Amino acid sequence: MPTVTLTIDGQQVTVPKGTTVLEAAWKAGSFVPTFCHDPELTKPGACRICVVEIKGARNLPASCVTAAAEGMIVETASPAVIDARKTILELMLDNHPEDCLTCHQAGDCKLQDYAYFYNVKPGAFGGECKNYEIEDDNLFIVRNMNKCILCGKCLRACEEKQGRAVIDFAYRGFRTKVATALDKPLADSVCVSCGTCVSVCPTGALTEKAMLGSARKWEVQKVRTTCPFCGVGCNFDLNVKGGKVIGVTSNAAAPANGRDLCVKGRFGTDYVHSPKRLTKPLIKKNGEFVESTWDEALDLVASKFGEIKTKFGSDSIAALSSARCTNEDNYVMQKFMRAVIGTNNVDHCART
Amino acid sequence: MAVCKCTGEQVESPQDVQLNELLDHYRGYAGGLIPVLQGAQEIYGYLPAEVLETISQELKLPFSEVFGVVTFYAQFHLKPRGRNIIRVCLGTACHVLGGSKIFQALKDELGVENGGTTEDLRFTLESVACIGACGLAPCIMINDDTHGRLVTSALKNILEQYK
Amino acid sequence: MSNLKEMRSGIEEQYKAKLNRPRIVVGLGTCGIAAGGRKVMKAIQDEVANRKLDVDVDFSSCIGMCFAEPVVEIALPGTPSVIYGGVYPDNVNKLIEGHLINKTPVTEMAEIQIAGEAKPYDGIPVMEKSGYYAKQVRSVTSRLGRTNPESIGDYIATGGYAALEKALAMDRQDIINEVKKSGLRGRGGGGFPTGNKWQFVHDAVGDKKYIVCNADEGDPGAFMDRSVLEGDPHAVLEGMMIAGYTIGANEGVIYCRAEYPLAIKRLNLAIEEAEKMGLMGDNILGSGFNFTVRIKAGAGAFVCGEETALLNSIEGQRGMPRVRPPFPAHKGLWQKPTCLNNVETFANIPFIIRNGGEWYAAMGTEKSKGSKVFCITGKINHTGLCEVPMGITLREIVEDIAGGIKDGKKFKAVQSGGPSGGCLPTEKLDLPVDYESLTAAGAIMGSGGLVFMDETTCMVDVAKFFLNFTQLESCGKCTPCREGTKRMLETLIRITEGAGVPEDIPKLERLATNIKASALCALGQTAPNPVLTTLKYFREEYEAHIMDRKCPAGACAALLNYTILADKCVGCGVCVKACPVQAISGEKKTAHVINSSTCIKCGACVPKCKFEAIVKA
Amino acid sequence: MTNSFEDYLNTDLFFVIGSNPTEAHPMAGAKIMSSVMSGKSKLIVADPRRIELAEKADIWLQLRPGTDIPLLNGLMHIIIKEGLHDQKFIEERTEGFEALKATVEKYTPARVSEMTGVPENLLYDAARLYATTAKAMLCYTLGITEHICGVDNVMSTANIAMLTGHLGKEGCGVNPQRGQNNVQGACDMGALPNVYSGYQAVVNPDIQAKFEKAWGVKLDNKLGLTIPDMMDAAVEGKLKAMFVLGEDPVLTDPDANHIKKALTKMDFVVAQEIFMSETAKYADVILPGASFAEKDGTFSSSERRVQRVRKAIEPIGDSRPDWWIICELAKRMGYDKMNYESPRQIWDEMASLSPIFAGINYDRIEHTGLQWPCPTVEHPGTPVLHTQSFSRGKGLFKAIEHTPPAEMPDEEYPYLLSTGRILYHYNITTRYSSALDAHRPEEAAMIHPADAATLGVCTGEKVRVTSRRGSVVTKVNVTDKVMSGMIWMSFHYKETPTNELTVNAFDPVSKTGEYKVAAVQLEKVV
Repeated sequence: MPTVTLTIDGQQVTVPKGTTVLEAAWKAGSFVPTFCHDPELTKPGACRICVVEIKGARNLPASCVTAAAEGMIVETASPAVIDARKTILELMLDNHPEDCLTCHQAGDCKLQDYAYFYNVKPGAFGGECKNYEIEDDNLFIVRNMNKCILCGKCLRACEEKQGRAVIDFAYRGFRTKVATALDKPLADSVCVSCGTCVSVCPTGALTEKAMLGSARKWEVQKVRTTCPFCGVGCNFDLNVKGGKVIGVTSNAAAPANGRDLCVKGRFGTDYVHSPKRLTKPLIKKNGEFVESTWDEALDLVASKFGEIKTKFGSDSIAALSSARCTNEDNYVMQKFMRAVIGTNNVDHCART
Repeated sequence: MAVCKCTGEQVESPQDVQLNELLDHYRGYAGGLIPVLQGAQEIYGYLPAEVLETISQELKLPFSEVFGVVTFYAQFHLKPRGRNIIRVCLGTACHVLGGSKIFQALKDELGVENGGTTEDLRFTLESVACIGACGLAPCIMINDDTHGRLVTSALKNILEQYK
Repeated sequence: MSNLKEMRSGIEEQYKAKLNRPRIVVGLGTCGIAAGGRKVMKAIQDEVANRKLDVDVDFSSCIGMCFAEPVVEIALPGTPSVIYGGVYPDNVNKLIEGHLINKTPVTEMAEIQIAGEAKPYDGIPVMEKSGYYAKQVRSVTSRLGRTNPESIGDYIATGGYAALEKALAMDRQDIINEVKKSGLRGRGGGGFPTGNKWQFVHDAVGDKKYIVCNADEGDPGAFMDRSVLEGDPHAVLEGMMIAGYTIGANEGVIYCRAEYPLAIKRLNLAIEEAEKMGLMGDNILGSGFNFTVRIKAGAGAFVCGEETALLNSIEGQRGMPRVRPPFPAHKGLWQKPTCLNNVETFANIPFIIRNGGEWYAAMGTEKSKGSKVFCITGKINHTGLCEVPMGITLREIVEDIAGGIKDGKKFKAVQSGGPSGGCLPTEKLDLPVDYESLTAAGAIMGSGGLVFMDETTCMVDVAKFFLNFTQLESCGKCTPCREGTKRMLETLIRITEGAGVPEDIPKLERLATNIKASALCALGQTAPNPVLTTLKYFREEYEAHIMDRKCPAGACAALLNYTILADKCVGCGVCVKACPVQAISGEKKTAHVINSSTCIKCGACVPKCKFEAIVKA
Repeated sequence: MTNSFEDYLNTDLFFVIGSNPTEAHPMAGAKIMSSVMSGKSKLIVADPRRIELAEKADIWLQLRPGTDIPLLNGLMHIIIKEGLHDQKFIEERTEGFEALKATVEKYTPARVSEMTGVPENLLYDAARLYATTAKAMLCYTLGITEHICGVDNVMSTANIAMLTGHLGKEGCGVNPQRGQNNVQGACDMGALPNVYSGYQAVVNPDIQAKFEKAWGVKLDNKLGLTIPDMMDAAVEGKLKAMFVLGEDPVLTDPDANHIKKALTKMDFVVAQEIFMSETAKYADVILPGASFAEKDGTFSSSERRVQRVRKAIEPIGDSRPDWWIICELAKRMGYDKMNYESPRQIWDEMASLSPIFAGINYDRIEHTGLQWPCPTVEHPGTPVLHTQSFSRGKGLFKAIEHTPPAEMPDEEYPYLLSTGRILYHYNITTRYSSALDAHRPEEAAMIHPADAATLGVCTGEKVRVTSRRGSVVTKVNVTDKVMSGMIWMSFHYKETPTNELTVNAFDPVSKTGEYKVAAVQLEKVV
């Protein structure tokens, strides 16, 4: 593969041809912030936070959309670059609510992180600030467009990953807004609540409704697992706090789905904590289920199976194994039927 | 579950026929959205939501994208425009002399908000920063006529002049 | 090929015959029509019919003298054509009576005469020596106001489509070389060498290529392209076809702003006529080359003048600029190599091909060759369209062509290049008008709008006007432009309203610098120019607004104070009635006073006072 | 699936038949949607309903339910007639072509159009597009399998893919998306009456010997009963006891009343469940299992990818992981070779006995999982099947004739009922998710406006749906997404137990129920 060699912050770095300056800078270990850039989505070069200084260039190009070229000399933290980035952050903060204290995204917010890193404070210019109503009238996603910095990742993900384009930029200039058709709430749009937009949002503009107020970002323990709905085999992270599953977040390393999920995977795992869960063995006595101990229940089943096997033969017993249980559960079930009961009467609803 | 589709046959208006002809011309034509929107606006006088939805379906473009394009360009209107455009001056002079009262009275009289158009398409009501007739404050412009030194009781007679 | 030659001789005969008849030609460009040209035309036709005169009534487009509209030309065979200004239905009779019946030009209404070989009339300036035209050249504008733009015959008879004919017989690279030799640079404002651009598109690999003509002229105060489209539409088409042949495209798109209905109408007509004559469509002039042009009407977005936003708009999307590179020459319309030039650039091509690159390069300066069309507006005596050789000084334009500042006031500044340009002060009047000089001074050539300002213009207010424009027209894609222009505008509004603070100036400068450095497209990168140049050349005006709460030009209402001069006031009380907020008080027949805290500075009282007793300061 | 989900990004054409992935397999659907939207791929959809993909499709073949074989035969007829078949692939990789040719010869476009209701021109368009696109992927789901001719339907999809050489290549293949999260795994693990784990036949003496040795017991070598056979045997009194693990046949199996009868008839029923399912209500003992979040293990997805399930929280209440419960029973029944300490141990034993899984272990699948077959620990897994040869060597064309559904609408039961899943629900558990259930709390059967007008119902009003087997009441959603004469219902709601209506008829080979076609009457309920 052809390569190019360039100098980034005084350090030579060789990258494959076609690599962006941003990727090369990261490879060289330089810090370059990004908002609108996403490795899996098209590159609009819009937020401009990743500008760098390139010797000979008229302006400060956005590194995410500039191809690394042979002999290029790049500064990622020159005074001009830092000042431009600070200005961009100041402009963003001046059109953004100052409620980091209670914002769900705090601790996992790029705007917050960069403002901290560059020591930028709100109020540099003041002036008009957007003032949209917070949209929380659907069951899955809360949209606070006042926190939106218009990076457009949500709408690109919606179109490029989910193939839906439920949202797009609407209006223009300072009034630009990410909106559904006719600027209706998500609930009145063709949105199917997959939440992919939430997974790519760099600020608190889009949040999972169920998780709001449940935990600070740093309190959450993430456990990667495989989705229990349908046969695609999506992976995601169960978010756990205090021994409770509080929700699901994407895990970019998931092989079949990346960060994309559907409404069930992202918002449906709360069934685990349903109050209707069965929590005790039950034995039907006189037509009513009565709670029992494990020993009592297991012994009863073991003896009943034993009796029937003795009386009517192994083939008088059958098992329905489960297409929803793990491989290990299924293996032990068929082994149990074959080795313990002594029959091949084991099946599952393989056909639905 | 939105509208029940089981009652009543939709009657196709002459405008819908025209829209269909327009769409026939541009179906499968790359980049046809803006000319279609321009044509549709000529047909309907503005771009009704249902028309936008039809256009999005027929051109196989996401509805959100169609809406994004419509709201980007100044030429397109999502609401019908009246035959007469009333511009209420809310400049400093008019403001001090009760321009907002006049504005409110007009809103009440016409039953529309700022930027709104009456159902009979007779009037569109808009506010403007200043029409430069401060000496006549509070004042409004209807089409090219300026009406000054207004009191709310006079509005009805003035509106009468415009059909 | 023989086809056009045969056609041409017939067409030329007809044209000659037309010139050999008495005729009255009405200027019907948009400006002429707005000034009442159509009514004048009707009046002339009526008059001609009533008197049963043997005279042709024709129309043309804008000759450039907007200040004189409506303009009418009267020509009798063998005598000079006289161009009259300020012709209205009520003085049509006088012209016909004088010039047509009595064969005596109406000197007091005449602006110029075009003598040709005839003996000039006395008392009327000959065009080439007139104040307005003496320093002009008429190349790309040569047909404007002189031929009927809706007649392909007029076009062909005046050398039209000869360049296409010539080009179709040329090697493609030779055409590019000729354009390179001419030194022609993009007339839309960017100033990129046209020949180089054509070379890129020619060399780019693509199964399909496109020609796109940018006719989305949106700068306030600029109407060069409109004038060319309305006055010489075939020249633009011919230029596009030559470009298409050269780079290997068969399809052209003209993106024209919807606010130019007349231009669109005349273009459509031109396309229709050209197709009818086999000058467009399949197998043009038997060469095997095919080319079609379609017109795409804009939908009201200034940013679509930016080339990549324009391409998105043609594709039916929001007109938001794309990141460059890739440049349109490599990935343009539908991601195919695209040759995108503006109207004036394409219109220059037929002249260059016909006369040769060297002919064109003989005009202008070393780096900026040829001529440029400007729209001169503002507080000058002669507003209008002019074509000048590159390198002319601003002073020559304002003093000679524009006839100086109106009402004998003093020149203060000229804004070049529209919202993307800058304001240049008196010290810069001797600057030669070329790409490099203007850029070095902080302005830009832009598309060619020059707005002249006098001493009553407030430069902070001018900056605010332009920022308001760019802010409203920002597409909203990139942060610096979307958010930054808004904050600049808010700051400027504060300053003009008397609420500025000293830190506003360094803040504005820093913001402007960073927007310029980091915005995505040219619109954003140049949006701060009006602020930066006014800060550079008129900083004291900003300071006066902020420190002294004064507008030196007397333009910012909030900073004005109206006072009644006691010695002039007779106490008539008229002003009291004029005041909408009862800020004026005083006993009858004694000097009145204005309560400055109540006064809203609307100025309603000033014209009412017959004694000039009310002054603002 | 012969190919992988990742491979969806490589194809130039999706031919989706009998599958509604944007609802039933949303992430597979999303890949198709985004590929089509970006212009990368074209799309052919064959479905009686105007499903979301049909609206995005280049060609939508609105076939009548149960006419998949005529449709596919018709397409093959055109492909062969126009010489668009892949002669080289047929010669090198397949056998039985002549028989196929002879059969599809009879399925002329005119006849197929008559049988399926698909206009002839669309048949031509679809046949040509599928045959001439180099990377063309066929996807199907339960719309193909849930018919009495399900196996024949599946064979037909294989026929058309082999005919055009669209197998064993990147961006091609025949790709059934599996209905449930671990239906692939349950099969893989031998939860079937005919095979041990890794599809090793119980009738094969060598295999039997291997497992007898490993498990230390004598094993039976005759085939066991499939679910429909079990239910029949139970009703007949031959089957006395049943152990039901995490399944709800009363709600999800066809002809629910028959299932209920079977469960009632048996002496002893054990249900191991996390919720009180409709089936559990019939149990004598209920053992509370742990949910997926409370246990370790693995799932195998449709693309044969074995992936980790990880314990995130402790089992709720006194519930226990299912494997633990079953092993505990084994112990109490005197079997001592199921004393596992962890699922990892179970996997390792299974892998050691199953060649196609031999190379997969927990360490290897820590990050991305592995796709079987994976015979050794060095093997990278198998994203695309049949690249060199088919399981049986040469691919066998099977000439197939049309089999009409078991029950078709008639004068008495004039409407056709078809069933499936909706986006917001998955079999049963989602009803216990507060947001999902609040979003779609009840059945909304789809009926066509013309039928709605006949019945006098509007969206949100109710109808009684009655078949020869049962009767339920449901709200309706009036929409032209279904064809006239058809009603479409999901099976997620115990309040509207759709499967009381479905037909008790099965594919003779796979024993899959015909969920997709039943005859019903409709009447408005006030």
